[in-house]
Amino acid sequence: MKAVGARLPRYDGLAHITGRTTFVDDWPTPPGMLWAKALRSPHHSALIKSIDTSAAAKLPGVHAVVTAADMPVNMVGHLEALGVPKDEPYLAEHEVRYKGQPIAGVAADSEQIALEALELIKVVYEVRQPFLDIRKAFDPDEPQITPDGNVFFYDPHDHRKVTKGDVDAAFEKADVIVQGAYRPAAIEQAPTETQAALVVPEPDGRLTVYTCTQAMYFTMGVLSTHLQLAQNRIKLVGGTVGGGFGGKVDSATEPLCAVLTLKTNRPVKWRFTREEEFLYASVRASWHVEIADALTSDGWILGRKVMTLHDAGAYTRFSSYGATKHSFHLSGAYTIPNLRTQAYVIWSNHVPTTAMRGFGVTSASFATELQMERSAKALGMDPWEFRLKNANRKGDLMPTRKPLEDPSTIVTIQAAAQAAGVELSAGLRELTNAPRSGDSLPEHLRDQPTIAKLGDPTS
Amino acid sequence: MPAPPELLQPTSESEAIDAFGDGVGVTVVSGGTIVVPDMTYGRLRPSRVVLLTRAGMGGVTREAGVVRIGAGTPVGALDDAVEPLGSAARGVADGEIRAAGTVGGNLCAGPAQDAPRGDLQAPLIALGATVRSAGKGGERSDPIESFLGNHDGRLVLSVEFAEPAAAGYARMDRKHAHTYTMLAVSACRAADGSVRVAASGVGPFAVRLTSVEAVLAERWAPEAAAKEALVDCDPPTDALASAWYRRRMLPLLITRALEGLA
Amino acid sequence: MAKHRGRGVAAIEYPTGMNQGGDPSQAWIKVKPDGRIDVFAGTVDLGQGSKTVHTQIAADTLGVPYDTINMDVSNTDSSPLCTGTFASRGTFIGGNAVLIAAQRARKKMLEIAGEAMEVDPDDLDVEDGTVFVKGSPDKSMTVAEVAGAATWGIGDMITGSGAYLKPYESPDPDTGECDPDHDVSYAACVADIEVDDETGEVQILRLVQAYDVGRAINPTLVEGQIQGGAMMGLGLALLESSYPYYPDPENRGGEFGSYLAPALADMPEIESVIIENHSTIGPFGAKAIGEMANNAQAPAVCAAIHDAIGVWVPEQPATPERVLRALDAKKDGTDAPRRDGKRVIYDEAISVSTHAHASSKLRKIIHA
Amino acid sequence: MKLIVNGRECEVTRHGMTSLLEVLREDLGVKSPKAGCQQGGCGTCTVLVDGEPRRSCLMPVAAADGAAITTLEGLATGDALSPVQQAFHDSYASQCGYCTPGMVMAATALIERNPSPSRDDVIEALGGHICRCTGYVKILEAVESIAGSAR
Repeated sequence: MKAVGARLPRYDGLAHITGRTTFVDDWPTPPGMLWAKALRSPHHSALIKSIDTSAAAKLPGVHAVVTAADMPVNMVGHLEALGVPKDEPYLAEHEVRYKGQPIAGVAADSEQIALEALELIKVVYEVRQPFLDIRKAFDPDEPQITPDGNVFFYDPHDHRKVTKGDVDAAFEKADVIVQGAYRPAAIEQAPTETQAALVVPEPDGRLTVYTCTQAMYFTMGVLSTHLQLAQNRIKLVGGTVGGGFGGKVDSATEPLCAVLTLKTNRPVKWRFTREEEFLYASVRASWHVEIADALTSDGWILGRKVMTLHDAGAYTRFSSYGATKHSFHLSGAYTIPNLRTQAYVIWSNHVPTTAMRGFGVTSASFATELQMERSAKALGMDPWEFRLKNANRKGDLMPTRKPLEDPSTIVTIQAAAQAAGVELSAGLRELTNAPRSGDSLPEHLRDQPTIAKLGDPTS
Repeated sequence: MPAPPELLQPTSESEAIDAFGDGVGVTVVSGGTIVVPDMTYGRLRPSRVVLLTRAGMGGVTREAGVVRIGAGTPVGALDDAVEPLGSAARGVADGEIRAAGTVGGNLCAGPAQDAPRGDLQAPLIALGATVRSAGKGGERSDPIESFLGNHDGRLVLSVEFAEPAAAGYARMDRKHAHTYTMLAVSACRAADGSVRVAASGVGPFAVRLTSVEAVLAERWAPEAAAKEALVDCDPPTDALASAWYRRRMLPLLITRALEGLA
Repeated sequence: MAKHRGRGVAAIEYPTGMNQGGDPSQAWIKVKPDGRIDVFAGTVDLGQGSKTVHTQIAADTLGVPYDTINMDVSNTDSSPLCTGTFASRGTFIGGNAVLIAAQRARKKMLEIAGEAMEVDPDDLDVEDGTVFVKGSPDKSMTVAEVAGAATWGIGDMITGSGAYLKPYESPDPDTGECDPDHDVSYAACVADIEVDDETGEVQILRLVQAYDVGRAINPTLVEGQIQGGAMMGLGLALLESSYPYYPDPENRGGEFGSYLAPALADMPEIESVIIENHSTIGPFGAKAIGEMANNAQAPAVCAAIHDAIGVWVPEQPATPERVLRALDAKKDGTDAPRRDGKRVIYDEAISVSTHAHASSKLRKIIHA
Repeated sequence: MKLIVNGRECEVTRHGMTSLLEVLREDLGVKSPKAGCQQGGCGTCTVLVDGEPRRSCLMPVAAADGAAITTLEGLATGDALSPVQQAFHDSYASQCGYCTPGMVMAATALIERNPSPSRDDVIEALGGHICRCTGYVKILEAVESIAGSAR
């Protein structure tokens, strides 16, 4: 019997259904375990003038209080390996850039004692005006998030640029230009398991890190850099996670537990509350996308210009990656030969954002598909026909000029129409993704620019 | 660390009244739906808790047109209660929460962190309920609208109201079983023909809409009356809806609730 | 007061694997003396079912039953590297690593069986836990016997390791030119909705969705991704926002009572069609499904809102307030796009042309 | 205080205002009820208290003194799954599995009370339980499959 293609039972199904699946929070409590909690900024933006942890440290039941100075390395960039500069301290040092930013950590005998200890930490802030509206990123009078401004630098541009064909000529030639603005929202990943970590010191000096990370080796790398420990001094235990959706790639809880463990030589657990998860953990980013399409009156998209603003929140994390991925999908499931897109990563005093299901592309799909709908309506054309007419075909090029081998825009639209009971005309029902010819090869698609290394896709 | 709270578990109403005393420094816990999470999150560290689980203060009686509901009655026991109370009760969270939360707790519930609470308050205002409570100076009864928000130092014992001649209820939430009610309106016509109207979700506690009632006392003009609602309240913006949206919806819900009295 | 029905469609595509590559996954396999198989990978199972899918890939590649395999992704001591479970890479990249490791373990298994049976390994095949001579299935050994022979007779070990990597590729800074993905999945979604024009409430009645996933390694798990994604997409379309008054950072929902994650009561009729247009390089033809499953609903719902009541709601989510304000604008005639020559300009009220400073270069990007 | 947890009598020495959830998880090692929100909002902590589904994160343990508590660990008899467990398994109603303990307990209580619930009954009983993975489709299928076989 073949396993592939079969509806075999879940490998972990029986464990789930009997309550035996062990998530981070479910490991037996090791003897002497302490609970961690973090002091978080009450302000969206402020300078930290001083931090006094002495009263908290004296509270009975408190075993350690740590601040930025206790982190062997406080700043680790998520994408340092790809040349993206690190910018986010694990514990805030001289300033806070978002409400909820962690400033200090406490390890205590119970969560209740840890919470009380947080109230005894005295931080003096100098509150600043926050920067919140990314549309004002280049405005002269707005607050500046960094000394270099509010905009991430993609060397050599201040935005991710994708260009293809001759956009200006396409707009010149267009019969109609349709222009719109789209604002996809920040949302919380909200897995039912909140983020949690448990770090246990082992007799041989290693640390066992029970983790809900979506990426064990990535988190191991982040942790080993923070702690300046070789990777074989750390063992991550995980792989079984109560939902992630992108929200568990930031290594939010592991470093604090590990540092508190190194301080106390005791196991330390930190489990985010739901409130922390909703309000202070990273979210899917908010975006602002403006699109202008150059259309012919018979329903072809000759060209497209896009301006995207990505609200990264207070620090970069994976934002530069996400905005690049976004840029590569701004023509959607359709072929647009002339393209100019500019995507800006803007820092703000919102919570830092991170990956979430569909990272970068969810926003592109929303903006471009609503734009498609409007363009069809502006042309007085059936939205199904407009989509199928411009749909990707074999040999068409993506915005990156990568040729498409076997795109399924047409077949998925036809299947959805059929399942939903939408009557497509015979002409539309019979369309295929065959390489363009005849009516499907209008003049503006005759010389789709190709790149030599990928060869001629239609040959 | 401070000592854990002293825990008193009265087994009768009179024991509960004694344990509560003048209420100073006392946290009353009935279903636990509000106090337990507040304690878990470190927002509340009571010094003295009176836990009413075994005080036997629940129960609904109907006698000669008067309904009396014990403070310890779970919200879930009110599914079939007199309207508009029954409709409001059925709309609270889900069955598991309704089985825990009680009438007394609901009357004392101020807003949650980021949304309104206390769904039973408005229907009880519309029903013209009185609240019997204990505390400093002994037992007393107050009209519910003056009790709401002034419950410090009072232990709710029961609420009491006359069955209305007619009732109406209209509610908006965002469909999910456990989101808080965004806005709700309760209306009742008493046996003497007088009409009372109240709204939830327009402030920290439910509000009696006397300006609406005043128009209705003149003439039966629900839409005209509904327009007066904003004289009596200033709806908030919160995570569920903006003040703009609540202001827009309030007259609509009032007209819908008043349909029950037509 | 009236309720209006509308229908909208959206078509989307989604890349498989981390954008620009550079994201390896590795796997290794050993066979116990009784023929039971241990597969070690680093792919974290978030619930999507990667343990199941990896096990299915290993079973068919090795030619052994599904239930003879242990799939271990539990720790970094025994599991090899995986870049992580994100970017729609688990089945494709993690799966390919398992596939390659299993092919190598299978080769080793057949070599050992060949030695034990005194047959050329090229003449051997393995299916359902039995190694046999092609064309003469009577000449066979069970995998357990082969593993026993390896351990106790030959003094060898049946293992295999594998890795899958598309090297990192930098886009051209001026054109974006590069080869950023492994393959592309596609989907289309039809949303049927109902709008209450008095309250602005939108209810989704039905979502019909067709997904090209390359190959459904486990069709039930694929359905699970499509259905779960549909509800997350419903949340994006109508309910969820970390900042209900964005960019204002206040009034955020800090609990499920005030953050509107879709619940059972929100569930519309959901119908899924799986199309299997095989990838030429995915494991058994598979492409990605996980992430894209929440991308098509929001635009389809917004198109349906326009179909129902003739207004556009370009800000997510389409809350009752936004729908009502759009209806108000339509009533006032202030919703019509501005026409400037052949340009039809929507959404000026929310665009940078209204909100950015006159000197901001953002104002010139698409308006030029 | 005493609890009878899955048939086993347990002594409880914690403060009476400690949540039942914390006592189950931290003191008694019963880990299937989860601390998904500790606000009463997600349903991952639901257990049966004398047969009734309750959010254990909201219940002071003193209020449960003497009660019989049933959690997911207590449903199967040996290797034999309960009908609700079997239906969830057969319908692939778990993905990550974190909501499963609460969902199964709520569904168990529903089926106990009403062996052939309507769809509205199921929505009422499980509607306050959050699942972020399945879109609820297969959970509903699971419960309705039991309801169907009862009919």
